[in-house]
Formats: sequence, structure tokens, C-alpha cells
Amino acid sequence: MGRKEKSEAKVLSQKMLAEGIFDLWLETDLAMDAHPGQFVGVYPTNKSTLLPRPISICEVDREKSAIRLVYRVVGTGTAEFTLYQPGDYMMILGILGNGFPLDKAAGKRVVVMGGGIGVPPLLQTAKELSGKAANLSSNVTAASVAAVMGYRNQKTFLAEDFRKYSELVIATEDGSVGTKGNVIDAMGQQNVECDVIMACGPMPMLKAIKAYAEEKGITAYISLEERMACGVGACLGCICKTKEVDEHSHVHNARICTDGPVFDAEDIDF
Amino acid sequence: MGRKEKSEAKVLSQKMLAEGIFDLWLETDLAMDAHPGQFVGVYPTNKSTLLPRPISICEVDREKSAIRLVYRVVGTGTAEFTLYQPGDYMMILGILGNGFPLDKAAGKRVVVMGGGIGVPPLLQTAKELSGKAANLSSNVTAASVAAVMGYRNQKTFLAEDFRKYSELVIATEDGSVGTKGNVIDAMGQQNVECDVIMACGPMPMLKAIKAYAEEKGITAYISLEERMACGVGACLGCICKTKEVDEHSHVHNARICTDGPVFDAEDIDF
Amino acid sequence: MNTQVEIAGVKFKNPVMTGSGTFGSGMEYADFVDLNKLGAVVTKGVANVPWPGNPVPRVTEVYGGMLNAIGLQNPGIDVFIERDLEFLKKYDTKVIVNVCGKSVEDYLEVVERLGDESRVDMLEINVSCPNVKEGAIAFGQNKDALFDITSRIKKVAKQPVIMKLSPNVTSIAEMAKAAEAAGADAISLINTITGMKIDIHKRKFALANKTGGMSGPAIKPVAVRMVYEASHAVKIPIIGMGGIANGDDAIEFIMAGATAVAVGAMNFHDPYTTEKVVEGIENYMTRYNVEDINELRGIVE
Amino acid sequence: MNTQVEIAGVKFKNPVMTGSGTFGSGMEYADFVDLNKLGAVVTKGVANVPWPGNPVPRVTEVYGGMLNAIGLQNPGIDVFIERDLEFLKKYDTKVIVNVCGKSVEDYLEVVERLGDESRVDMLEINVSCPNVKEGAIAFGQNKDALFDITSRIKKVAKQPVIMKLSPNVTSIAEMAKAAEAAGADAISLINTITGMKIDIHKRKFALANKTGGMSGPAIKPVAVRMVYEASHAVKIPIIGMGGIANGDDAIEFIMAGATAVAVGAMNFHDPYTTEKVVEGIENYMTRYNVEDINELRGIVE
Ligand SMILES: Cc1cc2nc3c(=O)[nH]c(=O)nc-3n(C[C@H](O)[C@H](O)[C@H](O)COP(=O)(O)OP(=O)(O)OC[C@H]3O[C@@H](n4cnc5c(N)ncnc54)[C@H](O)[C@@H]3O)c2cc1C
Ligand SMILES: Cc1cc2nc3c(=O)[nH]c(=O)nc-3n(C[C@H](O)[C@H](O)[C@H](O)COP(=O)(O)OP(=O)(O)OC[C@H]3O[C@@H](n4cnc5c(N)ncnc54)[C@H](O)[C@@H]3O)c2cc1C
Ligand SMILES: Cc1cc2nc3c(=O)[nH]c(=O)nc-3n(C[C@H](O)[C@H](O)[C@H](O)COP(=O)(O)O)c2cc1C
Ligand SMILES: Cc1cc2nc3c(=O)[nH]c(=O)nc-3n(C[C@H](O)[C@H](O)[C@H](O)COP(=O)(O)O)c2cc1C
Ligand code: FES
Ligand code: FES
Repeated sequence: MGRKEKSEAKVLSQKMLAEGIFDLWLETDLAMDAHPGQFVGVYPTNKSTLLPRPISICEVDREKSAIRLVYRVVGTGTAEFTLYQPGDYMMILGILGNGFPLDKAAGKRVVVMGGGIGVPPLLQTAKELSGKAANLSSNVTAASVAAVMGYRNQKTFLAEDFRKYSELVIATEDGSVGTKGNVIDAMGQQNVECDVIMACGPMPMLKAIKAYAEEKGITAYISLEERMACGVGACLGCICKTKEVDEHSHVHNARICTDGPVFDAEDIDF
Repeated sequence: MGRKEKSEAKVLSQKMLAEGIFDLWLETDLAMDAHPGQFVGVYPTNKSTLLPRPISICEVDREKSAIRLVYRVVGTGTAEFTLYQPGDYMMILGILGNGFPLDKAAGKRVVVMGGGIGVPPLLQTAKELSGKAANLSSNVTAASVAAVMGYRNQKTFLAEDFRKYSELVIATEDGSVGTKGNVIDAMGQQNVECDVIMACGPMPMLKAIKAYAEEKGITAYISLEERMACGVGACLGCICKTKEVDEHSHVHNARICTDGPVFDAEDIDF
Repeated sequence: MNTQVEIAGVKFKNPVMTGSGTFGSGMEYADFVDLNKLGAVVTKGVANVPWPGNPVPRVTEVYGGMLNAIGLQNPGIDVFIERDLEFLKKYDTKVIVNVCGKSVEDYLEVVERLGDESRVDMLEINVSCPNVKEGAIAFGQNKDALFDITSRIKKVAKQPVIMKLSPNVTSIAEMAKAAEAAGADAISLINTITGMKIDIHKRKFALANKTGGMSGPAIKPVAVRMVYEASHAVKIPIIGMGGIANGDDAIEFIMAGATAVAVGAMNFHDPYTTEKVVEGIENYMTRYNVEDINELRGIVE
Repeated sequence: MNTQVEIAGVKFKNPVMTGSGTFGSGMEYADFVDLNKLGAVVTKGVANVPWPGNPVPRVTEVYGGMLNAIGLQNPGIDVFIERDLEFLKKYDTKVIVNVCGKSVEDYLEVVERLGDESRVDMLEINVSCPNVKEGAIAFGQNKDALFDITSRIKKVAKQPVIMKLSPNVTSIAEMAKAAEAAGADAISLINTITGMKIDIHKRKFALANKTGGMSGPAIKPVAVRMVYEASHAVKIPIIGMGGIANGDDAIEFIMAGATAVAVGAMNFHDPYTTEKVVEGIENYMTRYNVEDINELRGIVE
């Protein structure tokens, strides 16, 4: 779970990947502890805002001690983030959350699935599991890694990056690229088989994946999203409903920021 | 009284004049309407702050359509102002207030008196009354202009500027330059005589000037300071006590931001 | 697109008004804003006689807002009628006159004086100013007193009456109900929330009056909540205010149940705010295909 | 320099505490802050049995602050004693346990259970949570109910009792007096101010609970005012909170009359805030040559 700190991170680069989607590399010591599926809290400097914005780690470059964040502009904070230039500093809180359980994928056929702005965290996941890169955080590799990514339209950001580490299947809502439909449609149409799914995306997609995994008798790890205040497990703002009484809360609530964001789909009570 | 607007002004230059005292030139159309003794409201962008900071116009360059502000760093807003670089934009509200009544000084012996951060607005006043510059806002000139400026110590900011337009007498609290004491002490010690005083500075200095003017039977125009919200006469936040019932308020209150900041000392009830 | 709203038979071209005391009588802001574009100008509180108000400092900034303790300085009803009402005759906007007093009689006197003034479309009764010792807020913090003053004013008022409520109460719903029961034609809320700031370096209160009324974006969530609660407690229309800075904020109040809204402290931040709020509301309506602003009122249940 | 303060016989090494519910039981923030440096850790509200709290979304940001409607989720007193109190045994700081309940009996049960726990230095009774329907705030908005619950708790409590007051009242002075009259050893204030936020694009409340409690710098002026009013109404010590972000804010509360202060929402903005507040207080004392923090209490009259 790494150490946690709030510290300055230096902007190495920032560019627009697609309309409203930005790609930001930050230099930070925290990179050394970053695992796929974990996230950081990024603080806007705008004084009307106080809370850190949770953004997933998209990629890690341990050599440069850098993390990559890919984010969509939706409000005040993310709009501010687009203004940062190389050399500027941003305050981040990290490393947060548990990340994907790579060890559960050792030697198995894995599909990483992302939908919309849930695509980014799967990149480092695919990279790690593929073993096709230097300086990884674990030496666990999967038997095979396929990426199934869902987009709205032909703006298939990060697609090229995924191709470096895995086979890539694309689904688009408007059918402009790949399968018309969602990631589950694409799985079926492209006959993608697997033992383990690791996924992040909008709630309907995650529900569909949970159902799909149950039906196929495979394991799915899903990354959830909720409004957060502290990001470190103290405020109890970000809970999700669990099947069993949760060990920390002693009610059926797990904290997404610390017990998650990644959960075994089986444990979640949607 | 000029038109009023809130608009962007471009930073032309900024430098430190003395420890904590900054000298800022702004390009703005409002320059054309700026008279000595008037002020602008400068807005910090820090979202925890909302109100404009009243800063006097120190000098006007009509050719460049620019105004000069000289300010002391005392809090959040002024601290932020120091960060602006040439080419940056600042939001200002102006032109505010009445300014010094130059016509009352026509052909008379005038002393402009400033104390501390009250020094700046007297510069344009001296410049106008001296007639020793091109492109002035009025063609009123005084018979003579002397400047009597009070400082804490040897950091006699703007002294060189005053020397361009007037004789300059300096008083310092610590006696490091000129007369040890205040501006009234300096008047006496240097035998400065005059018919009209135009002054800005801390309250005790203004009170002393009022008393001095009464004693000598001369006229003193003093520029007052008060906490402001609107800056345009609407909120009634910035009043001062007047001897007579004020024409606007129908009580003994005048609004410093619009009826002032410059008043005939005689009319004020300290 | 229809932005017109109606309160007690008075039709406003749009729901955007000015917060009493933050806009003078419109004169000072006429340099910046076309008053004809506003739903109404709500004037600074006026009493039967001139009031000097409180000593300075009267205003101070706080995080995301400000405190004021003007203390209802005003030139009295005579000057107000001659000068301020006269000034407003030039404009095609509704005029709501905010009335203050120290005793019920004071209020009644002003209300009666205004009865024959055709330029006055509505009266807003300020029983919620936290900055004067006598009268004012005492009426706004006790439901029986509020009922009493409201019914007495209603008896003499020729124009429809808006009671302006204080947020400094345990239950805004109760106060709203008292005003409605006493015959108020509408309520407006919120007035400022009592706050305090201490200058720790000078070891003095930032305001001479010690406490002041807080306004600005910082108070918006409290205001929205109270508008929502009040709108579920009464049937009379509500004018919502507290921290409105743009069209989106106005829409939020309307969705919470307000028929109209007012812009207060943000005029000081940006003198063009009222006009921008009008435009912002129109932009929202265009974007979401809202034909009539009245469709949005209280839509979030 | 002395920063030690005393409340009901309990000595705190400095006046800086954590706001209940914003710091867990300290565990999560131990990664950031040395808990030994704090005056006290005030734990999240605990009830007799586990509470699931409210549905999500439970938190949302507002201008200069946030709204929360956690709804007092807690693992119940058993787990709390075994896990959280156990964890705190490692640290040299005072422990104040915040207690919640739906009925007086609930509260009494927790208070009794804690009676034998030597790790517990004081109890803070939360009668002011705006986010649960039953109990809680009902006690905090009615002075008779407050008097009743306070005296009943005092009868069984073995540790000194702090009553945590709600700002959602007409008169904080009255509430403070009721708590004092019923035997409270101290009061703490303010709990959150009830607020609301509407997402105008989704046309939904930002919080599932509709309303939430507002905290953060935006509420500071209201909190300082209430601490001031309470400190002039009662003789028992006051723990002040509401938007404290740094040492200067803490000094402001102390000058208004607080004996100690707590840092709440700002922990989320900066997890080091509590320690920074301790340092900031010391810096102020050094700068102004203040020998004893107790000299500053209520110094602004
Ligand atoms: C674990 C996790 C990982 C995430 N990873 C990414 C990512 O890699 N890329 C990306 O673009 N987005 C990601 N998000 C969503 C991202 O956090 C929000 O889009 C962002 O916080 C919006 O901030 P804002 O200031 O622009 O929006 P505003 O609407 O102005 O924010 C107001 C408040 O709401 C919160 N908020 C708004 N939307 C969301 C949301 N969808 N989820 C959680 N909080 C929200 C903000 O944090 C802030 O506190 C992630 C969310 C979570 C919980
Ligand atoms: C008519 C007039 C002309 C002025 N001209 C100058 C000038 O030329 N140069 C200069 O350095 N200063 C001048 N001042 C003082 C200047 O306005 C304040 O120093 C400045 O507002 C402080 O802002 P801040 O954000 O740094 O301080 P903060 O203390 O953070 O400000 C908080 C609030 O208090 C107000 N405030 C603080 N100090 C003062 C003050 N002394 N007078 C009025 N409001 C204050 C701020 O405007 C703001 O609203 C003038 C003031 C007035 C009224
Ligand atoms: C400087 C100032 C003066 C005010 N004077 C009055 C007044 O005379 N009568 C009144 O009913 N409300 C008065 N108010 C309250 C406002 O009309 C409004 O209710 C409050 O400020 C909340 O709105 P805001 O946050 O948009 O400012 C005043 C507010 C301010 C800031
Ligand atoms: C997320 C959150 C949870 C809270 N939970 C509790 C609680 O369990 N018991 C309680 O007495 N107060 C609770 N509070 C109130 C705080 O302790 C504090 O009184 C309030 O937030 C004001 O201080 P602040 O502005 O510094 O946050 C909570 C506040 C927040 C933000
Ligand atoms: S955000 Fe605070 S517990 Fe998760
Ligand atoms: S600052 Fe508003 S009247 Fe002068």
C-alpha cells in the first residue's frame, strides 16, 4: 500500500490526447511506490476548492520517477489542471488505494477492460502483467493479456499505448471504431476468453462485468468511483455496499479510497 | 469624476522600490480619466478574496495610457499583486473617488504632504500642479509646489520622482534622512510656507494637518482611508464623520469612496 | 423563451433582482449595468427618519465572502421618495422598497408613506438585519413577533408585502409559516448570517460593531437549504438569495424552490454580476431547452 | 512558553485537537502526523451498536468548504474499544471519545461502557449531527432536551463530559447555558451548519441525504461568533472549531474565548494541518512574546 504523503510534483509534460482529455506526466518520489489501479489526489490551487481530486495512475516510469495521469475535464479542478506547464509544480496526495491484485493474475489469461475515463488505469496494469517493460513494480506476469476498451467514438485515446503491451479490442458506442456497443459486446464478438478480468469504467459497465463474470465463472476485479473528501479512509465519505460485513466498518460498507478502489466484483453489492 | 468600469489592465512593469513597497505600471484606457488623488480597486484572483483593493493612482502616463500604482504588501491581496509580471493582466475597477481639487490650488503656494504609504498619490498631484510635464489632465498650475514627505527611515521611496516636480523636504521617524519627526515638524523646521495643503497619510498625521491648517488659517485637503466593499458608493461601508449633514446620506456621514477620498479638512469631524 | 415570473400579481421580466443594501437605489450601479435588464431593483433599507448607522469599520472580508455592519444607515423616507424613487422612474424595471424600523410603528409609518407611490411595486420588510440593536432582527427571530408585525403591516400596506427572513434561527420553516399565516404575499431569504472576525495582530474586532452579517458565496449552501425548506413549508412565493454569483447559482435557487433571486455581495466583486446572471439563466435555458423558467421552480424534490 | 491548557482537570499539552469524524481514530492520519504532538485526538462518533450511515454520495465540495452527510457510520462501541482505543494506547496524547445515539438510552449505554476505559480522558456528546433523522440534532436544537440529556449523561459518566453544540439554533448562548446548568464540564462548537447543494445539470441533490453539514473555512466567521457568544454566556471551558486551517485561525478562536480548538475539514485539504496549527500557535506566541497561551483566551472583549 506504499507510504502516503502530500507533496509537490513537478510537471514534466502535458498534452491533449483527445477533445477534453489530457495527458500529464508528473515527477514525484511517490512513483516508486505506485502500483497499477492506485490513484493520487491532485489539489487545485483555486481557493474556492479544498478537496483533492482523485485521479488514477495511468502509467509509471520508475526510471524517471514519474507517473502519468490521464484525465477528462469535467469541472473546476480538472479545468485548472490543464493550465499547468512543464516546470510547474502541483500538490498531490498519494499513493492512495489498493490497486489491482496482480498476483491473482499470475500465469492466467487476463483481460483488462476500460470504459471511457476508466481506460487509463488499465494501461499500467497491462504493462505490468505483460512483462514487456523494464523496471516494473512486480515480477508477476500473466499467461496472456488482452485489452478490451470502450470509447464513445473514434477518439480512442491511449489505444496505441495498449498495443505495446497487449492485444487490443475496441468497442465504440457509435460504432466508428471496432465493435459497435460496449466492452461486453466486444468480448463476445471477438471471442475473447479469459480467467481474470481487471476493469474500470462507468457503473453500468461494471455491473455488466460482474454479471458476465458470474455467468462465466471467472473472477473480475473492478475499480469503483465515489465522491471523496479525505482519500485516506478517515472521513467515511466514499463507501460502497459490500455483501459481507466489512472488516473495518463492521457494517456492509467498504471505503473505496482505502479498501478499494479495486474490489473483487463478487464482494460488492450493487 | 470619469467613467467607471471593471476591466483588464496589462502589467507593463513591476519592481520593488523598497522593502515591501512595490511599483507597478498598468496599461489601461482608464488612464485617460485619471486625476491625482483618485484610486482604483485592484482584484486579487485568489478565490478566498472577493473585494477590490483600493490603491491610489501614483502617476499617470497619458501617452502610454498607463497608470502607476505604488503599494505596500500588507496582506493576501497585495502579496498576490507582487507576483504579476509584465504581460500579465490584472482586473481593476476604476476610476474611483474625487481626487484632489487642483482648481483650488490655481496660482497658490501649495504643499503636498504624504506620510508612509500615503506618499504615492501626491506624486501625480505635484506633477500636475507644477506644470512641469506634458499631457497633464488639467492646465491648472500652482504658484509654487513643495513636497513634504514623511517616512519611517532612510527608505525614502519616490523621493527622486518628487524632485522632478517640486522642492522636496523629508521627515523621517528615525531621523536618518531630513528632519527627525513628522511632516509638521519638517514644515516648521524648514520654514515651508503655503496657502494650500494637499495630504495623504495615516490618521494621526491627517489630524495634525487639520489642526495645523486651522491654526495657520490655510486650507488643507486630506485624503482619507477606510475599509471598502463596493468602492462605488453603494454599500455605505466606507463612511467618515462630517461636520455638516452630508448631502447624500442626510446624516453626518460622507462616503470616502465616492464623496472622497479627498475632503476639505474643515468638513471632517475627526 | 419565457423568463417572466410573477409574485403577488406583479410581473417581473426576469427573476433577477438586487439584494437590498448592496445596490443603493441603483444609481451607483447604473454606470455598469442597464437597470432596464433587471427583474427588479430592491433598494437599500429605508426608515421613517434618517439613520446614521454604525461606526466604522463597517465591512471586512472573510473567506469567500464578507461581513458588514452598516447598521442600516439611510437618509429617511422623505429623501428616499424625492431622490431615489424619482431616479428609478426613468427605468423600466420593477421597484421593491426595503423597509426597516426600530419599532412596529416605525415600519408602519414608512409603509403608509409609500402607499401612494405608484413607482413602488412591492415592499420588502427587513426584520432580519443582525446589525442593529433594537427592532429589526428581534422580529425575525421570534415567530410570534414576526406574525404580529406582518399582520399589522399587511393591514396598512397598499403594495404586496415580502417578509425578509433571518437565517439566524433554529427553524426557517416555522418562520416562513408564521409570515404566511400573517398574510405575507411572499418571503425573501436569506438575510446575512451573523459572524465575527478578530484581527489577531491588533487584538481587536475587525468590525466596530463586533459582529456583522455574513454574505457572499461562502453562505450559498445554507441559503439554498433554507429556500428549499421554506418552499416546502409555505405556498407563497420565495425570493432566494445568498452568494449568487452567476446564472448557475440562480438556477440552483430556482430548483430549490425560489420564484426569483437576488444578487448581493457579488455586486462588489463584479459590478456586472446582475446582468451576467440574467444572461447565465438564459444560457442554461437554451442549453437544456427550457421553454419557461417557471418549469424549473422546485423541480428538485 | 506554555501551551498547556486544562479542561475539567484534564491537562492537554497544547490546545489543538482533531474534529470528530474528520480524523477517524487517528490511525489513518498517523501516516502524516505525529499524534504525540497533538493536544488530543477526538474520535469519530461511536454508538452502542454499528451504524451503516447514509447512502452515497455522502460528501460534496462547496465554496471554501464541504458538505457531508456521513450519517454517523460507526462500527459500534465493542469494536471501537477493542480496535480504536487499543490503537490509541501507543500514543502520548489525550483521547476524547465522541458519542452518538438515537435515544438517550443509546447515549447512556455508550457512556457507561466507556466508564472503565482508562484510555478515555473525556467524552464529547454529539447532540448536533444534522445528518441523522432520529436523536442527535433534536437534542441539540431544543434547550430543554439538551438540559435533560446532559444531566442524565452526567449522572452516569465517569469521565468529564463535553456537550457538542449545534450552530443551527437561534441562540447559541441559551444552548450553552442549558448545557452548563445541566452540569456539562465543557462545551464544544460548532458542529456543521446544515446546507444543501443541487447539481443543476443532473437536477439532483449533490448528496443522497439532500442536506449535509457544512464545514471548512467558509463557516469560520459564524463559528468564531458563536464561540464568542457562548464564552460570554457560560463559565465552563469551550473547545472551538469551524474552518480552522492554521495557527492564526486557532488564535482567533482562543481570543474569542476558546480554551482549546479542533481542526476538522482542513485535514482533508492538508493532512498535516493539525501539526501546522500547533506550530503556528507557537510562532504567534514567539512573535508577540506571549508566555502562556492561557493569557490570550477571551482577550478580545
Ligand atoms: C478512484 C478514482 C479514480 C479516478 N481516476 C480518474 C482518472 O484517471 N481520470 C479522470 O479523468 N477522472 C478520474 N476520476 C474522476 C475524477 O476524480 C473527477 O473527474 C474529478 O475529481 C473532477 O474534479 P473537478 O474539480 O474537475 O470537478 P468538479 O465537479 O468541479 O468537482 C467537485 C467535487 O466533486 C468531485 N468529483 C467530481 N466528479 C467526480 C467523480 N467522477 N468521481 C469522484 N469525485 C468527483 C471532485 O473531486 C470535487 O471534490 C477518478 C475518480 C476516482 C474516485
Ligand atoms: C482610498 C484608498 C487608497 C489607498 N491607496 C493605497 C496605495 O496607494 N498604496 C497602498 O499600498 N495602499 C493603499 N491603500 C491601502 C490598501 O487598500 C490596503 O493596504 C489593501 O487593501 C490591503 O489589501 P490586502 O489584501 O493586502 O490586505 P488584507 O488585510 O488581506 O485585506 C483584507 C481586506 O481588508 C482591506 N484592507 C486592508 N487594509 C486596508 C486599508 N489600509 N485600507 C482599506 N482597506 C484595507 C482589503 O482591501 C481587503 O478587503 C489605500 C486605501 C484606500 C482606502
Ligand atoms: C453591505 C450590505 C448591506 C445590506 N443591507 C441590507 C438592507 O438594508 N436590508 C436588507 O434587507 N438586507 C440587507 N443586506 C442583505 C442582502 O440584501 C442579502 O440578503 C445578503 O447579503 C445575502 O445575499 P448575498 O450573499 O448575495 O450578499 C445587506 C447586505 C450587505 C452585504
Ligand atoms: C466528514 C465529517 C464527519 C463528521 N463527523 C462528526 C461526528 O461523528 N461527530 C461530531 O460530533 N462531529 C462530526 N463532524 C463535525 C466536525 O467535528 C466539526 O465540528 C465541523 O466539521 C466543523 O469544523 P471544521 O470546519 O474544521 O470541519 C464531522 C465533520 C465532517 C466534515
Ligand atoms: S474519502 Fe474519506 S474515507 Fe474515503
Ligand atoms: S465602499 Fe461601498 S460605499 Fe464606499
